[in-house]
Amino acid sequence: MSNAIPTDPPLEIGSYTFQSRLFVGTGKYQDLEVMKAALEVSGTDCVTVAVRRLSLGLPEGQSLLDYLDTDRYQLLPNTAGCFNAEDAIRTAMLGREAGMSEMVKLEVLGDKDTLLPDPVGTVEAAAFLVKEGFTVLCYTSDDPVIAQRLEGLGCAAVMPAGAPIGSGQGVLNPSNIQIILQRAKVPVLVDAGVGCASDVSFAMELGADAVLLNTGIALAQDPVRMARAMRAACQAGRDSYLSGRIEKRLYASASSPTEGMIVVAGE
Amino acid sequence: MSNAIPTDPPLEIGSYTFQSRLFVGTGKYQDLEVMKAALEVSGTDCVTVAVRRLSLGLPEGQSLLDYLDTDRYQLLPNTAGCFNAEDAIRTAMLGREAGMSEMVKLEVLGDKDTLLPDPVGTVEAAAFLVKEGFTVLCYTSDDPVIAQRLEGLGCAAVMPAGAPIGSGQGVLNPSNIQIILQRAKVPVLVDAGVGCASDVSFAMELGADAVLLNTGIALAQDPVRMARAMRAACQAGRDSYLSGRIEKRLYASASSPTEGMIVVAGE
Amino acid sequence: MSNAIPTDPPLEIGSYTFQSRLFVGTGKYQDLEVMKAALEVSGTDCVTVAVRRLSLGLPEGQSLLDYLDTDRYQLLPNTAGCFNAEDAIRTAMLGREAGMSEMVKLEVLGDKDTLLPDPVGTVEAAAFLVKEGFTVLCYTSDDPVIAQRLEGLGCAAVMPAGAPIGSGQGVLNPSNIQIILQRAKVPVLVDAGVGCASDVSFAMELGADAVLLNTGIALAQDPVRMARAMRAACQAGRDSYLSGRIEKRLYASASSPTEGMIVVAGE
Amino acid sequence: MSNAIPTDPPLEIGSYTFQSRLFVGTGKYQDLEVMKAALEVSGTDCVTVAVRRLSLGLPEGQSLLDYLDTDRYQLLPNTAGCFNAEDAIRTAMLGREAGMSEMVKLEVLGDKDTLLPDPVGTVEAAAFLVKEGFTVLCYTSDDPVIAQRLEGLGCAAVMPAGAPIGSGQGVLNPSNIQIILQRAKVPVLVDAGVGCASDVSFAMELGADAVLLNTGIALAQDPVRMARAMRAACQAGRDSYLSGRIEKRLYASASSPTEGMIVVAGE
Amino acid sequence: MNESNQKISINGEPQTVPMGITVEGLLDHLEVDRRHVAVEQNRKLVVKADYSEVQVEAGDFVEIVTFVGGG
Amino acid sequence: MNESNQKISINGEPQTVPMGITVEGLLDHLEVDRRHVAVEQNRKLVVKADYSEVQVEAGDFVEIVTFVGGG
Amino acid sequence: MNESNQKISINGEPQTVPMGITVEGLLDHLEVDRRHVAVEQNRKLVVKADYSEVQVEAGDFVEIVTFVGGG
Amino acid sequence: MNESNQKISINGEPQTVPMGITVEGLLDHLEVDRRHVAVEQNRKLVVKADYSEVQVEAGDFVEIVTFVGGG
Repeated sequence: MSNAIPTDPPLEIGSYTFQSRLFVGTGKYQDLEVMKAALEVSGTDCVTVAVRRLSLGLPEGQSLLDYLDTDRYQLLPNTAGCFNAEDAIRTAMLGREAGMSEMVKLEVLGDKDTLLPDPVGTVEAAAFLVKEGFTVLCYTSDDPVIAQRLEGLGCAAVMPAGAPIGSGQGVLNPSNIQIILQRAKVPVLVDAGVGCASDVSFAMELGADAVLLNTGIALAQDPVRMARAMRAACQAGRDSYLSGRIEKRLYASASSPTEGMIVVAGE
Repeated sequence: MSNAIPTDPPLEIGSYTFQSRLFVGTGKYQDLEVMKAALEVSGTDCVTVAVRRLSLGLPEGQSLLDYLDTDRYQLLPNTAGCFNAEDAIRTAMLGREAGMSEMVKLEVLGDKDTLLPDPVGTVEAAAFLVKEGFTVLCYTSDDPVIAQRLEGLGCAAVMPAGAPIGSGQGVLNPSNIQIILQRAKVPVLVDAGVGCASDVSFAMELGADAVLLNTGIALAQDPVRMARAMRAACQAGRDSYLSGRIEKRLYASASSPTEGMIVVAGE
Repeated sequence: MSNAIPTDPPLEIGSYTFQSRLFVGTGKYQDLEVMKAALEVSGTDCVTVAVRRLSLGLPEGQSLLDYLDTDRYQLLPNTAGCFNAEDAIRTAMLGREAGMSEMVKLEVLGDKDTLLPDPVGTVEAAAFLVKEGFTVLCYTSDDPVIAQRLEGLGCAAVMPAGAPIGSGQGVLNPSNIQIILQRAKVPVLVDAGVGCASDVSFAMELGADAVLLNTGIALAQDPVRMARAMRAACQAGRDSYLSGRIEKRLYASASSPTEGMIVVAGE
Repeated sequence: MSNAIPTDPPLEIGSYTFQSRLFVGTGKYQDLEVMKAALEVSGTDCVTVAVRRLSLGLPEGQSLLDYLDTDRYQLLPNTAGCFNAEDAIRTAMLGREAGMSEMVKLEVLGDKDTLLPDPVGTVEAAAFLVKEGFTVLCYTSDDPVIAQRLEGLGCAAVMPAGAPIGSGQGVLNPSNIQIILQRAKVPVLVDAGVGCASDVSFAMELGADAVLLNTGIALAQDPVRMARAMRAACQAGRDSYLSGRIEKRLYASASSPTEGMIVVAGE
Repeated sequence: MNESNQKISINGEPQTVPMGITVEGLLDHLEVDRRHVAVEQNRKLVVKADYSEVQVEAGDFVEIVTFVGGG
Repeated sequence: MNESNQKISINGEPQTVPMGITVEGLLDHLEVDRRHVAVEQNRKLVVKADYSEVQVEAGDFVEIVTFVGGG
Repeated sequence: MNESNQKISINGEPQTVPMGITVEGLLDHLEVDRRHVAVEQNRKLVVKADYSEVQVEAGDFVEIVTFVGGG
Repeated sequence: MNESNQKISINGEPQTVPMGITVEGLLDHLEVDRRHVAVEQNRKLVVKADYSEVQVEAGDFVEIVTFVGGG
């Protein structure tokens, strides 16, 4: 039937395919039960994880992996906490070995206060990892120049920050995100800074291919409900983007017909 | 289980109860088939309709009511197009008789360019209709003074405009909506001006009890998909509001642990 | 010479003429010396004053009027603190008698929390005072419907609030102010809510004929410097409005020539 | 007297001192007479110039320098149009020789559509030029990481873009500018993207030490008046910043006293 | 015009209807689908219960309204 | 109270003033600076031209206002 | 320390392990769950296929990492 | 071409100038206003102090720049 909604093709990043356009982090949850429930409700296909030293002697069943259904979720190891290319590369190599997947979320950070990326180190590490065969999803600032360079280096996806990690400010500079989107040929994920559902919908309406978030869910007072909010917001934003919204206008446009009024009756 | 999401009680307006917090208009669709599909997909329980002279001689099966399942949708007759209290009252009386329900969406408009409400006429008509036993859902500007007055007169719900009808600008003055919400004891619906999913989520995150929209769906390029967007956005915004979002901060807050890094290894 | 800046004609409100487009209130200063200095620095021609019971027995030289050069400033008595038309009318009549001028800043307030105007009472009092021969400068919300009505009643100027009095939020709804300006034939002054210089410049750039403010200066940490800021901001905004600003564009436009570069040299 | 406004010390960049905090470009004017008049009215002490091949055979009296009073204005040669460090360094060296001053506005651009800086090339060129003894005023994006790095390399001033050059969008990401300002120990100039007076005031209110602009004046319909606007806006924003503005609040705060009302009289 | 007919206005248009006709009869005469319809006679609402009793008289202004799409 | 005095309310406060006093006299009696002052008697404005004719009577509610700082 | 033992660093902590032990043996010795684990020896990644061949030597810096929650 | 002349590039354009000419001489030859001018010879800056000593040679790429309007 003509009113059927066309199917939205899945998101492809390198050779990986995702039904959900919400990528979710696994950090900062009050406990792993809550995390597990939130991830399920979020509908995500892909979760980020950090690479850290094994805690020797941790009792069985208490680790992150005991709570992650790896058949269900694609693991996306990150290089969080790395402040130069070398550390990020080492971490990415370890993550690939541990995760048995080529995907990496590359982060080379500039400083501890902003956790914004260091463009110089990011470019260096991205070039290396691409050559090493990684599928690099690259965290970057909202700088259109660097986004384009990272794409040129062969990154599978560029992931500009909406705002600093965990800051909950939403998309601070929609103009930059728009420019990135208009010029990118690889998927663009808005990563970081998202605090609430409307932030996610807004990012998707700009045309982002997906949104990656963590703190917005994990530190909400009710993370599981917020996960549900984010799932719906992501779908809503995607549909809204694809639907061709009305133009904004300063003045009004009546919803009800102006003919057939009784109010001229009897005159 | 502790991670179950608490149930959100349905919205009550006067003696009416609604599961969906999205109210949808029936005007401006390219055809009634599209409208029917959009309403279904929107998940709404309540649709607005205008009261107009019967077109004598219209062939059977071609009227709005042939496309509206009145068992499924509560009809909410409006007084759209009325520019003074007297006309609005007449229209409301006719609507009640035609609709066999006490609910009315009262609009007394100020002028044709903005379609913003006339506060003086609105107050006058609201007072009359409340006394006549109507359940008045009153369209109003975002003026907190008038919103409070309308509540004091006995309106069952106040419905401030986010922006002029059909303008698609979203919630232009969140401060005013916040003040209205903080002081209201009756449901507050953001009515008019909403253009896209994030507008709806944003309104619900402010704490609005529901959103009423028409043009945003009806004139989107794909109204049915936009209806789906708006449904999800409404749920997302509601959940986001109820979840207790993270605070906004200027600086970052790491998502991944800062301990257990390999990068101090070997030093 | 062709590059001379055309003279901006003075602002006319009723039969009154003002060189400065900044109107300044006299309330809330820490002391009257500071107020006097701030008013001088502000360059204003017109100051608002409140009408209050005379404090019998106040020592000479300690009253507001001992610090106001009434040859320099046009006094604009207000009806602040009045919550209905009757009180506002009484206050306006007393103010006229005390001030020996026909100008009144009419305020009929809706409630004490928002100090936003009551449209119904405002319309009633404005109609009365216009008939009584007053030059009514009418404080109103940013509602374009009421602004137009007040003009229709004969108000000499309409003065929409940018934000609640003393809130320092700036112009919360520029769309409404724009609509008011596009339709008004009398001067429009943005009155209330202005907190800093850029708020004033922004209001003037929208096309406001003047800005009226009080708290933004009086409660700044350095009121005299802030008065200087506001004066310059008002002139800056007016000039900016009259200069025909560049259009906004998403992408860049080079400031330096693209020809004559050395960087193709030697190739 | 206690109400005197404290003097604002002049801006110091390296060993250079400026009374005006407005830096103005010399490009894009319709003719050099207009430019000359605009610069005078702007009150600037420092103007940017581009380094380009001499047009052999240009009649005397027709060049930029015939219209620039170099006793009045400090010339700030830029490296506009350079897309890599090497070209920018060559251009800077030529500019120093031509200008007989150590100051350079370093730009290493990323691409022609955005004219946003290339962080990698910028860092490389800045390091070199600082070592060569230049006083480097470095154009950069609003990325706090790069701004801090440039300061660390010895740049005399960092100059984040408010928005792409010539785009007139104003300060798109005030959060980033705030972070840059809070961490910088050298002067921070907002450079590029400014379209109108309120943009300038806003940037200065964030705490910027100065604003550099060109297109906003040069392509305004009346460049000379806009120059006057920008001068006043810069002073207004600076004063507003230094004055300690009132806090923003959602609700109102009365300007007129609540005591001494007549309206309780006779009760 | 037949002597047993009268002129009235229906929804702003002149119409000729039989003398003595009730609202009920008028709606039948016009073949109006009664779902979600309301009737005014000279600006006064006629409730459904009264349709069979209220007579339409010459010169009456009758409004017959229903619901159409609106927001 | 002296028999030649009367009680009135001035600005909401009870006051005792001479019988037969005019508004003019009252302002003198109170040593009021007349710049920018206005007077109401029982909610009715007394214009300056009438000060010397209008008499204050027992029980009157008199308001004497001036300008104070306001926005 | 028994002569058949050697000192190495594991995840930054000094540890004593048998001489001649392989990475495979080390992971057994430490009772490490091998799911999603990776190993570095002196900053050089040891791939799983090499676990049974690579020997740990005295003074080695060994890193054994896994996944934890992160964003 | 006269034997005492040589071909060079000035600002990207081929030019013929006398053999043995210095930068100083070249600027005179071109009637260049020296205010705010700078010269490169084969991508190497020639400072003002050297104008009278540095000789222009056949095939040289010479750049002579000045300031123009820019932002």
